[in-house]
Amino acid sequence: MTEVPPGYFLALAGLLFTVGVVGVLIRRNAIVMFMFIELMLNAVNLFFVTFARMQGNLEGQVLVFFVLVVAAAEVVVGLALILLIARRRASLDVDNVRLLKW
Amino acid sequence: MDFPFLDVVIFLPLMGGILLGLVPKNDGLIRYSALAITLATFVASLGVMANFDAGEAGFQLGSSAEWIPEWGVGYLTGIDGISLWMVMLTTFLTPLAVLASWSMTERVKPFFVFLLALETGMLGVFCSLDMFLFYVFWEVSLVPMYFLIGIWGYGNRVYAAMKFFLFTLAGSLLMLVAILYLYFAAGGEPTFDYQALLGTPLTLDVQRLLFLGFFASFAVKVPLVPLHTWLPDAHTEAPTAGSVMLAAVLLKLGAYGLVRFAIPLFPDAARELAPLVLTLAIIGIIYGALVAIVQKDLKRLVAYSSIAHLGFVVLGMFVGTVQGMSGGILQMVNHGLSTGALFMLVGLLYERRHTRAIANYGGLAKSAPVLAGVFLFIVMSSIGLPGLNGFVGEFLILVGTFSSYRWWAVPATFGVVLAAIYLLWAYQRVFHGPITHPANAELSDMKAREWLMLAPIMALIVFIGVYPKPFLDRIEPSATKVVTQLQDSSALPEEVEEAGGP
Amino acid sequence: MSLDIVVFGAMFVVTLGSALAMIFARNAVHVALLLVLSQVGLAVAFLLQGAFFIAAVQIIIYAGAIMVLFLFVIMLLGVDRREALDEPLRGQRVTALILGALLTAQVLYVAWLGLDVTFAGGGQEAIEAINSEDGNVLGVARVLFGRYLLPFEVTSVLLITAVVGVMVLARRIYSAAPPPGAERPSEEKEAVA
Amino acid sequence: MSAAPDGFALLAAAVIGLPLAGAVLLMFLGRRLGRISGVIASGAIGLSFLSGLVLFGRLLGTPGDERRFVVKLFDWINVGDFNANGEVLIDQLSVLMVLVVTGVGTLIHIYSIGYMEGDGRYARFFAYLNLFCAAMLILVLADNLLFLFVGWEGVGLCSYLLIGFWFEREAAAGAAKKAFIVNRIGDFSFLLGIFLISNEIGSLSVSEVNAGAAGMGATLAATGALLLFGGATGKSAQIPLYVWLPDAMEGPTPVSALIHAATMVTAGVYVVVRFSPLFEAGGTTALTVVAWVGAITALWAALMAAFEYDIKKVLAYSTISQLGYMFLASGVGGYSIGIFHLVTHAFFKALLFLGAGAVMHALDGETDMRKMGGLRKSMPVVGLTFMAGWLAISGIVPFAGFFSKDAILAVAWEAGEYALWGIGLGTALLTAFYMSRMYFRVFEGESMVPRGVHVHDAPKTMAAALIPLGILSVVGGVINLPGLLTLEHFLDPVLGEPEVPHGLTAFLLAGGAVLIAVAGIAAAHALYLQRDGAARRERLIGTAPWFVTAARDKFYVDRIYGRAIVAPGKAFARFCSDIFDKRIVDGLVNGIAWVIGRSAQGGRYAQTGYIRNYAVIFLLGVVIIVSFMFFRIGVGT
Repeated sequence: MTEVPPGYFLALAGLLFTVGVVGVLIRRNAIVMFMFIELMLNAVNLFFVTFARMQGNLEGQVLVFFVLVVAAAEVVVGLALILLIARRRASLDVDNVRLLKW
Repeated sequence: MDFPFLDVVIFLPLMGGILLGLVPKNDGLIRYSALAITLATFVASLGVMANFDAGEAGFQLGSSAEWIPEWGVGYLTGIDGISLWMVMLTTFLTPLAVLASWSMTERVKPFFVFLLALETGMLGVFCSLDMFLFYVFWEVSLVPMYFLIGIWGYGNRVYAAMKFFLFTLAGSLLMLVAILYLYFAAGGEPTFDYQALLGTPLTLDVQRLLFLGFFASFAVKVPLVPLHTWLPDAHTEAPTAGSVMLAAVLLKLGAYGLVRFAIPLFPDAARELAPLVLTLAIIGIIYGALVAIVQKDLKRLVAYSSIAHLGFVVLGMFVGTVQGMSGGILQMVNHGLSTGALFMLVGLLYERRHTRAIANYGGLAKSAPVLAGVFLFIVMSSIGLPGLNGFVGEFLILVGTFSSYRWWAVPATFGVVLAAIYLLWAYQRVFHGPITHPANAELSDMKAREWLMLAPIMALIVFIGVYPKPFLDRIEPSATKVVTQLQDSSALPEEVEEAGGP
Repeated sequence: MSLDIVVFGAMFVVTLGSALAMIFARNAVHVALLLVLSQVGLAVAFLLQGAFFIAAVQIIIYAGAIMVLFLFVIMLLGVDRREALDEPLRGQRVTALILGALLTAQVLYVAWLGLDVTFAGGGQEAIEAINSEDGNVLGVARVLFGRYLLPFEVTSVLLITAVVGVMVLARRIYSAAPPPGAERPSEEKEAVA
Repeated sequence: MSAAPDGFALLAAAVIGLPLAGAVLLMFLGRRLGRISGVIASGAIGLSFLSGLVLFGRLLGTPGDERRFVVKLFDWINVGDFNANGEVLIDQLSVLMVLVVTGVGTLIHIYSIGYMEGDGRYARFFAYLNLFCAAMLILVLADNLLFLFVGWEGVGLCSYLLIGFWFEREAAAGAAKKAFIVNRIGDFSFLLGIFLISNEIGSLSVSEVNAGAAGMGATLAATGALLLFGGATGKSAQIPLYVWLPDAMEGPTPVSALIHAATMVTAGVYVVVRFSPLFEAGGTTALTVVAWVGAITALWAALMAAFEYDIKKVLAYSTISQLGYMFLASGVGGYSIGIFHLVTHAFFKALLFLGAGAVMHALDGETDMRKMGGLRKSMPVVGLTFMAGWLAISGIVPFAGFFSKDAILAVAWEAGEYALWGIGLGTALLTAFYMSRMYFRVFEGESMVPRGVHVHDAPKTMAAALIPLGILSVVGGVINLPGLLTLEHFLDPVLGEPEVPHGLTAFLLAGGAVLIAVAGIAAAHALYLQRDGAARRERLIGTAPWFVTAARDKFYVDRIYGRAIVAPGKAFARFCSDIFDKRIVDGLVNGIAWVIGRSAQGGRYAQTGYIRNYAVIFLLGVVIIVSFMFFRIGVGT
């Protein structure tokens, strides 16, 4: 195992997370936004694994497993929704979907 | 007494309402069933009256059961001389309200179900001896009324229903806070039992706040000026039965609450704030009457007259004399009868002419002399003609007021003059004069069903006016009890002097 | 400078670089591929920290299954779709960047605080012990099917629900007539085509 | 007070109950009974009169000082220490009033059988009349002030119903309402008086009030007395509340005769007399006010009567004026004199009204005196009886009015109230004048009746009422003829002995009064019967045209009330209804709703619908929370 202190991994995870956030905010394509969300989830996974290493047990890794399952379910449903929206709107631009507007 | 008459009376309408929901969609059958249920309730309430011990000032005929023991919430009921008449009034008028909505054709079943639910709600308020139970019934009675106005009302019904609901709800939330404060302040075993909470020691400051909390809720319901504007709208837009129940019973919930809860629970605050309440009551008397004078809508006029009458009731309750209190309670019954009957009569006119505007009438005494006579009879009762019921109540209130708050009695008495002005002027415009509108010439006179619903009221009006003794005998012990709570026996004389001064 | 640090540095650059490149990639397919790259980098990070099972799963499920699903959808909706470059929402990009920078600063600050934190409990040694004794997979399994058995079973409910939900959603597409509320049926056909 | 002998309770109940039963019967079955209802009603009140007579006879059979019995009919209101029961007081005064009410009432009932014939609401009219009599009898018999108030308001109600009997006419309906409301204003004062008395004395029984009045203290007693008198000014149409009575002439004429001349309007006098110890306990204040209000009203109304053309309105003003006399008498201590005048007035004023009714009946409802004249020949019975009434009210010896009016002036003189005496004398002159003016215009001179009107004399039922009343107007004075029959002394146990002048003074005063009356008649003769009367009238009016205009417009009192009280009241009410309720209270409520609504509107703009906007805000929240944690938990620890 590595000698690199966990802090560096945490920094990486944080940076990945913020990249995900910024991506979601900037990009307009629904699928792409979704991918950035995946990126954020991955960043969180890295946090978990790093914490597991710091704590000295495997529970963090087990949590990653759960995140994976949830992510899989979410992706399936989310993509189905995107598909439906795209068919109705003929566009993947989330700015076109604004039924919540005033 | 073994048979729980009181609990039967409270829940019979609700049970009946639920059963009514199962009745097939046959309007006639539904009407007769509703009538039968309400009549059965009335008969059961006669059982309550027969078993009532007139000499007893405390609560009787009640029952108690646990409900939510963790919080000290119980199902506690019971009546005294005050609530007895409120219960009787409710059970007496509901069958008549059913009769008044006989010609209703639109969504008949839910209408009567709501009406029955309303009856249970109101009876529950009058009989509850547990603050929690009371609050539940208090709010429950709001909902059916809301729908009665909102669904079966006239033109502007949704606005009126919303206004009614929001005003009363806003008031009752303050009361809820006060109830909860009282609950936590009482200490000891947690309980909502009214009688256990009665002696809760509270500082004057706290009492004042809690009193105002209760008062806010009741003042909206009564209503006292300036919290009254929901009433004309609600009355005007409500269907006849709704108006009748609203005027006859629902408004009494407020006045009843004052005398049952606000005064006994916080006697010191009630005593201290009495001049304020009296002033509001008198403003109500004068204001309601004045505004009634210029109304162009017959129903609105009657609605404003309610404000004036209820002002008398509140006045009597807070002057701290037995006469005032007894008169106030009797006047609640009287107002229920006479204003209820007035709304029925306005409803009859509306059924015939489909208008409430006074200007559309005129000369009806020619085409419908009997109707005119009955109307005048009720008007006289409402004006307070001696020999009819209104006078007994009003007189007792005023004489009670005079002996403790001399100068307050003067404007209040003037309200009697104003009552004559608005009612007689309206009567003149509707029934007297030449017939200006051809539709008025063919107006039909009273029918059998209409007699059936007005004759009992008229009989009772005369009976109370001539022989109020059975009523007063039962009211007096309980009224005396409340009055002694209101009076600080040692401090009272000086205070009266002070109040009677300038 | 040990090998460790070299591997870590390479991993760091690849992961973060590909993530950053995602933001600027115009084509959705490129974004997806960059994400795969980034996830592979993450798998390396997992390996470095002794999470062998998770690293494998990361590759197989994430970079494999899920990303393939993404690509499927992208293909289905048309690969050549280009995202417009302009930003219709006023101030959106600026605000996003400022807030992103702030969040980055905060994260880095926290990370900086944690850089020299040492763990007295010897977490790393414990993980190594487990991995060398029973193997990582067995260790994870012990925890998963021991203490986390119930959540594990519950996830199956989640998955079933997701499957049923997607089936319901997907079924609509093939319903004979478009629902009366459908806004633009003509475009719908076009999109399917 | 001794225990009532057997049968008194039954008799008292019969006196009140018979007309009440008649009223209820006719109210419900009237339409089916049809024409016979008039007979039933007359029978009910006639039997009541007979019961009254029996009661009177039995009362005479008891010693003079013990003629005072209280009979309890039923329990009414008893709460705490407040008690008011349905108790009647039978003494000389109340029995006398019973006889007047039932006697005159019976005659007027009989008259109405003919007068109301053919009216669509024939039965209902008699129901109201009977009800009125019942209420009036309660009023005069009640021992309890509150029970008295039942009668007091009851007669007011019947007055309302009967004035508005021909409600199709806007004027009648308005007059009825006006009468009731103006009376209610008086009742306001009356009620306050009841409260005060009940509070101070602790009882409302006549005897206890009168006994306890002295203990109240002069100020309170005077206040109580004046409050009661305030009610009396309403019921008895005195200044300032007299305005309803002239309008009340819209009612059928028998009603005017019964209610607005003979009985109801005298209720105020009755109350003042009944509670005379209370008035006296208030020092001179209360009585002085009563006397002066009465005197001024007498003169004021007489002035208006002199310029009125409507035959019934002249009589109405005359009634107001004569009631003023009664108050004048009571105010100077001549209570029994006031009652004496009440009785004689009941005779001759009822007669005059019924006569006027007969004239109107003959002339198809015409009331304008300018369209009458010379009717004596075509209506001999009416003309003759009317003449009796005219001479009686004018105060010509030996007609009934002479005795009572002379007694009033004498008692005022004896009390040393020369100013009041002077006003009374002036009023007597005016009275003689306007009554003669009326008589001459209607029955003498040239006929102004339009052609085609078939003038006929009174039918039998009407004559049956006119003739007895005519006789009573002629000889009614004998009931108080010194030495022969003395009403005064009959009433003395109740009211005390009035101080009247004796000997030469009395003779001179009486002579003066007669002279004045003759002078009034002569003036009227000169102005209305002689050939150049019209020219003289012109000249007379020319001297003070503004005064005539004012008098013909009722001295603008109705207008002033309208402008000063009714209009501002209505304006204020409109303000309350339209401005305060709708704008201020509802405005406040709606305003709160509006503010909430508006801020919600503002908030709506934040909802762009763009997911990414929400996400930015989400991120902002995250940044803030993290910053907050740095700040809160502390950094670097």
